[in-house]
Amino acid sequence: MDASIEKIDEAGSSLWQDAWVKLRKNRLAICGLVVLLLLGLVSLLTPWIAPYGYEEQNLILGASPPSAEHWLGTDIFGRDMLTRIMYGGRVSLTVGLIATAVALMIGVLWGATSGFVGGRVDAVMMRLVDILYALPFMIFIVLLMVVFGRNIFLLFFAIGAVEWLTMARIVRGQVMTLRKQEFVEAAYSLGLSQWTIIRRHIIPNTLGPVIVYTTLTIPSVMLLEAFLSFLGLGIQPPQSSWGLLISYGVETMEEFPWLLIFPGLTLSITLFALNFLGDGLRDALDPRTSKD
Amino acid sequence: MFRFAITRLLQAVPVILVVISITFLLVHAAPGGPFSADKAVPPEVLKALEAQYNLDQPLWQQYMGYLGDVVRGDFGPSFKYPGRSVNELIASGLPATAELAFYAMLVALIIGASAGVFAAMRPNTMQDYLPMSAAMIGICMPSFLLGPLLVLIFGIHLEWVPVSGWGDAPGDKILPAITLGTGYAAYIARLSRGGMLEILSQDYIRTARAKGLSESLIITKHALRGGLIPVIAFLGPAFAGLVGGSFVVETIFQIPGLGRFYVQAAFNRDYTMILGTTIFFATLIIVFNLISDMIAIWLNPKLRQQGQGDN
Amino acid sequence: MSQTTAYQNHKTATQSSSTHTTKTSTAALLFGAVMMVFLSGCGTDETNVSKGNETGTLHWGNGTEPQSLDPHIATGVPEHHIISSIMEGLVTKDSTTLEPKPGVAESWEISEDGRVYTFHLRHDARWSNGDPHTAEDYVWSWWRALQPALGSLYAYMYYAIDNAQEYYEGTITDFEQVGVKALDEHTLQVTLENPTPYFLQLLDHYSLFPVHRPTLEKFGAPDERGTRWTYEGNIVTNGPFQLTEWQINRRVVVERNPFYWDRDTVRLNKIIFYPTENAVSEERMFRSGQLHYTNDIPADKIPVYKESGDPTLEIAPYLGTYFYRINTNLAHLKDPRVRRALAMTIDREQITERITKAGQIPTYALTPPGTMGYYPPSDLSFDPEAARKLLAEAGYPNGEGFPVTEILYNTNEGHRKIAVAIQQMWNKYLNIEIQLLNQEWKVYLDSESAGDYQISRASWIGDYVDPNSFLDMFLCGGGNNRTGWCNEEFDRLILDEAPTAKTHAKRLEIFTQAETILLADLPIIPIFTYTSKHLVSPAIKNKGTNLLDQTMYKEIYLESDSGSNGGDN
Amino acid sequence: MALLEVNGLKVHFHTRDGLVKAVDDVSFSVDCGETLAIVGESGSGKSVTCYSLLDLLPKPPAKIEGGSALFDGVDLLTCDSTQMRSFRSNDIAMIFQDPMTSLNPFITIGEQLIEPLIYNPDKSRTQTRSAARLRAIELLDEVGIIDPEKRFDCYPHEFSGGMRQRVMIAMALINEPRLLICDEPTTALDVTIQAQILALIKKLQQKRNVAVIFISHDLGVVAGIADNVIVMCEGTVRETGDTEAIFYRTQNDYTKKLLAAIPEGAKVMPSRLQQDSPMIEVKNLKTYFRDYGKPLAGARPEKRYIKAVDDVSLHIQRGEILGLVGESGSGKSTLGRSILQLAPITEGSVQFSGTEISALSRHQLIPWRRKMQMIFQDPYASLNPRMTVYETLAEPLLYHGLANAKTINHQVQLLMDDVGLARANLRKYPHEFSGGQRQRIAIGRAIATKPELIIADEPVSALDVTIQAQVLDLILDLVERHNLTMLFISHDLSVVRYISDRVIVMNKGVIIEIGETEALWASPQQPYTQQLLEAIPLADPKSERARLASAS
Repeated sequence: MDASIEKIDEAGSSLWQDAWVKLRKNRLAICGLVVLLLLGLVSLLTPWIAPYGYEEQNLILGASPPSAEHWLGTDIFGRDMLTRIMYGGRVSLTVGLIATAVALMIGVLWGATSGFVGGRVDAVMMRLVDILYALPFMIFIVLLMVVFGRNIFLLFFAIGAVEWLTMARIVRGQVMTLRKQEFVEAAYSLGLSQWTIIRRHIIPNTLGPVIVYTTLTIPSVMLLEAFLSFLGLGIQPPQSSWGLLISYGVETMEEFPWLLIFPGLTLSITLFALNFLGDGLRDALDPRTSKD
Repeated sequence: MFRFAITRLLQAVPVILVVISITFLLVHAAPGGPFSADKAVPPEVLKALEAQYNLDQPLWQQYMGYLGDVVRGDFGPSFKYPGRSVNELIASGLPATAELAFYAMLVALIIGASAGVFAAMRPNTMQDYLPMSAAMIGICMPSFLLGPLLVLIFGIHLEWVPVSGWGDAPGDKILPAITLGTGYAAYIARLSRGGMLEILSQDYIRTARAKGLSESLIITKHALRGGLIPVIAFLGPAFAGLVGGSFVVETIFQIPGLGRFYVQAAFNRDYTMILGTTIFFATLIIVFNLISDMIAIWLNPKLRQQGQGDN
Repeated sequence: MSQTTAYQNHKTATQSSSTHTTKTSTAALLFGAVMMVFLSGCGTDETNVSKGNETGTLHWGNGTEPQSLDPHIATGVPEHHIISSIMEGLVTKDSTTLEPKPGVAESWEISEDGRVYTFHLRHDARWSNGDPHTAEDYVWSWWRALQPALGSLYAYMYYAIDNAQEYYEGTITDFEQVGVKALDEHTLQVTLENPTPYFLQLLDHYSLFPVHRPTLEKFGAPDERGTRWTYEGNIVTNGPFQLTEWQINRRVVVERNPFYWDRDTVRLNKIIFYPTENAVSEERMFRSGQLHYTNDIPADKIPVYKESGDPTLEIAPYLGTYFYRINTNLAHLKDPRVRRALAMTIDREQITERITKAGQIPTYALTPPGTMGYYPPSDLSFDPEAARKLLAEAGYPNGEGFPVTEILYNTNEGHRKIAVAIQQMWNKYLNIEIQLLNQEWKVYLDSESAGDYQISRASWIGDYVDPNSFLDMFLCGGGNNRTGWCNEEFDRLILDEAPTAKTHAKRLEIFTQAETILLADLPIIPIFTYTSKHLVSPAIKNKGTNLLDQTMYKEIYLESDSGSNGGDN
Repeated sequence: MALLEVNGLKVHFHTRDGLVKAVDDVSFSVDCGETLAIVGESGSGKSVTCYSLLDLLPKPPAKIEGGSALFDGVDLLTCDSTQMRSFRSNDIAMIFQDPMTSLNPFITIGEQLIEPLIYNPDKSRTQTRSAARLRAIELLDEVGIIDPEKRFDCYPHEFSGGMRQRVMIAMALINEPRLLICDEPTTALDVTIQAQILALIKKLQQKRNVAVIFISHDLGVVAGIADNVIVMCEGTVRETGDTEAIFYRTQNDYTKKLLAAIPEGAKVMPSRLQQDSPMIEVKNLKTYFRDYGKPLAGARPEKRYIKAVDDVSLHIQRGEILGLVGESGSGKSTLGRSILQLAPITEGSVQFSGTEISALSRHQLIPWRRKMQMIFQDPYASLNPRMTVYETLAEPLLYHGLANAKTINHQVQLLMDDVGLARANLRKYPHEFSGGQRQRIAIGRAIATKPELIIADEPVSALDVTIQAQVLDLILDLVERHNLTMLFISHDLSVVRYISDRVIVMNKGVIIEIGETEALWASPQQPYTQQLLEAIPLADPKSERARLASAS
């Protein structure tokens, strides 16, 4: 057959492009994304663009309201709040991202194996998840912090260990439904090995819900870090995070309100942006809507 | 159903054992002992003290001794409050924490569920966006920020509600309950909205409408039961979170609860107190999880008859 | 504000769905009703304070929850407040001048050599359950306090008594040899090791208070720590008030003791002690009328009260010094010139005005000035220029080569602010790198006592108003020394010369010499002397303020300013 | 004036991707005691028309642009909500397609039955609970539910599909409606149960002189039950008339195309059956599944098994198309999967041209897997949504080494030609194709490895009649060209008759009868087969009415 191989022109629009088109239409999600990119950029460039030195004190000035030199005012040590918030942002965002990554990794692996293998193994793995769900994790985190001191990496691990449970359940649910789908059965009938089936057919189809859930985990992780810092167990000076700044601000709420308002505002805006983006992604990646 | 409860409770025993062992090891690995004090303590007195609380025995012997006591329900003496047993301290702290958790859950359920159902009735309209954006604020607002704000507004400026204490002055339970409950009200609002929308898209709702039933009857009789199952399934883990959240609220509002005891105990290396509260919290959460699972199964007639949870 | 929006939209839910009775709207109405019930209970103008003034009930913010009410075990200030309201020693003090005043002992004589004290107890002295209060009670109580198993931290208060230290440390076992005898039912004779002019003050310290023997023996062995004898309903005491209620983490209530010998002059009927751990919450409780008196004031609120000239603000000097301990065993901190340079580059005015803001007084010596007329000599001053020269002489010109030094402090807001400020000052003036390490209370204590620190935050509150309470801390190998500093001349002055000094002036002169030696070596860097800071309701009368910030509850009475009960204010 | 007069009805959907004219100027009328059938393929707007009458469409996307629907003189499209609610509960009733999801699983069927009685909008007709209960039990008996007294308090999940549809009918008729709208009530049911339900509706209609609008895509069913018929396509009415006019004197060519697409009569292709040794030999095959559910009859819940395939023996000759017919739950799919070793076999042997393949390990099976492939039912689920058509077709070729990097493009394009799809959309994704096109891709994937045996599990059941015909012809052509052997599983007897040489009838995991297609159709031996054949509705009014008369 000498039929020349026609040039395959019409490129299809993959589900990802489809989702991007849908996401662009969702105004809230987009401005959420823009805000996040802005924050990410600012915290990356902080050491270079921060107006004042991180530790630079001005005791005579003390806590001053927003002024020309200090746009967001100064704290009781006369340190510039804008700089403190920027550095705090770096810590809070890194905690958010890394702890979520830890939760993501453990959760996806655990959920995928338990969902795919099924049967007795699945029952045992899921029973374990239910048991861990029941444990008073807050207590273990408090103990971990008290026992091993408060280094950042332990914080990542502790928070990540709390959050992976729900991720595991979501991934398991997703894998269970996919396993029954006919295209997986077709792959079996081709004789593909289990691992190739997981790699080529299962994982790509679970990415949607996993991404959505990740965007929703980051805010809850950041909240958890802020919570721990309030109890004096999270980030320790000289490092600071939004949670720590807020807990200092709360103490002098009446006399120096700006010490509370600005960090509180930044944290809330970030959380809003993440949640809006998460919701936008969920609608865009929801297979039901993309199937019509 | 009964068989299901028994199997779950039996499974809880090894869990609690694991909890005890992990906490025991963690606690004894912590630097600083219960008796280190700012005033110098002569060595022989220190030895006598530790002997009295048999801290001088090898670790495993202490562990066995402790397990023996726990089985008999005795959680041992508190180091920080000499003369007080841990049982007594828990008993004094428990009512406040349980009450706080209950009221917070009540606030969360009533506000959360009604907001969620209200939003699901007319999706993607103002009636949907308003409660959901309020829910979003609830999720983004940490309790240690919300609490002081409420105190400032309602406690000090408007003088409506006392600012702290628990049970002494009337109305002093409102602010703590709202502070702790708001975060969960927001989460429940999103869950119930999702649950309701899922149910409202089912065919049997269309059948009910075709039968000429009124909108509100469709919502309450047909949709609510199925719609709220995800909320009930969420109550179990939510309680575990509430217990955690109560630490902060108890410090802000000076509530004599178990949470404050726990944080103090951790700081003061009050070993028996830490172990006692941890075990208590774990049992409380396991029982609560069991209850919420059983309700979820009981609500679904198919599962109720199978008598087996399908998890 | 989130709560308000969620609440408002909830309100709209009730209005819009009220057209038809549905489960959701009935739930909303139910919630509305519950809220109304709660709210109706509030906004009462009958606050604790106004009610208290009528009924003679004092509402007292007491800091942390008391650990124990057993005078021989308790150590904290909160415990001291409660114990001093329900128990009384042989001798009490005047609420302002702290001069000894007759307590359970009606009168006493002191032998010429100042070593033998004979106390004559009141015949009408009673325990709160009516039992007679005899001299034998004191002999037994002090025996009990010195039992090693009890682990009393204040055992050293007894060391002034002959052979007390030997008995406590186990070198002698027969209590008879200890210098305390009950001559008869109402006379107690105490023989001291050396003449101790401040011994009468020691008797007002709760570690030397008597305990009711039958009650102790009823609930367990005398040297057993965890007995229940201090519970409400069990405890028997000899003070102006007696314990009637103790709910953990909620309140401790003491009421008038009908058997107290001086019951007619006691004007308060009841005192309620609240465990107000969080200073910020405590200040809010005071402002909303739930407390007559606060245990502390948040540092940032003090300027607000100062500017508004608020009468409730009470700041008074307090017998305590805030200082930094230096680990003299470390190579780079061994040289006194380095220590002096560090001491001279702390701008103490900045710290007391900008950070602590509670009228603390910058100090350059260990003992607070004016303690029983003693004024410590000090040539220290804030002089960065001289400090840099000293540091250069010590081998670190302009801070080069000076290893990174760590300041250790226990996790607390106040300490953190001071440490951060000093770190900045040393960095700016001496160009040396300082790191901060905060450890949690128990870990900090262990690190300090094990000498596992370079520079560590510390403070000392005098147990009695006498320079010895401060200076005896730095004897060689002293339990609370922990700096590794040792000076024979200093020990000789404190242990041999001072106790045997004939007159008070001679004693002060010896203390001056000792402190000069201490300040020459500077194992510690004094920073400021404490002030006691409280919010006090104007209704509290006759409280008085003193260096030890102690309160004589039996003298206090309440009069509401509105003069509703015709007080003669 | 007829009971219901609809004219000029327009309903448009304002979706995210633009305006969809679902119903575009539709007019019809129906009178008491008369049955109007609305026929059309999926997407023709037949359901939307009826739902808009009862205002059951979701308002934000859907909008009624124009037209009127006079019911007893009152325009349904403009009446207020209380009036509409009284119409819904008293005058117009509806029966829906899928009985499994149309009943609320959380409430007993009794409770759902009496709701229209006790919550009636106009107070005059509300009844007390006890009276309503009696009325409901009476109706349950009338629709053929055995001992309705006890079953009143059971939950929907305790009923089979057919029983639930009977409950739906009882629920619709409980308030003596004057118009009954049935939206494909029997499509989800098996053919025997479908016949019973259709007979029941007919009987109830005559007894109560009710007007019925019957929506369906199955012309056979319509021929039997309808007095008048309208044919719809893409939201417009292509033809209206009484049943005989539509079937015998069709004018519109779309209707002609519809009628021609119905598979009828014997298989036209000569059988290519080769008499040599059979390709597949199955001896006493058993596949059991553990049953966790509580048995209906309340037997003691000891270790119970569902006997999906119970001691089945058969053989498949090389080159033949063997039909496998049975109702849902008869185990036909499990049998197909067991042969392909996709389902775990409990007992018995499966031989592929002599070698026992049930004992082989996954690795040893690979060469055999190349020889046997499967086509699935649901076009939407059988293709990986995240893979392009090119990748789906290339995967088997590359995996089994039938093509290498150089030749792969060419071979994939040949496959596309084989299944009649344009080469241009090789790079497209499944969600960009119609149902029929996706099934062609699935077939392409199956024949990619040049298999000898193809097992097709209900390949065309999910497709519309016209597309169904094209796919069947494609399958027949491929079997011819690639000399394939096929096991064709379906519940649709006319499709099986059209395509297969021999037919196996299965019921409850057991083979009832095997035989040549035409011999079986002419004289079925087993009563079950007879019952099955008689229940098939014929797309010819006269013969269909004769059949219905003889069956009752």
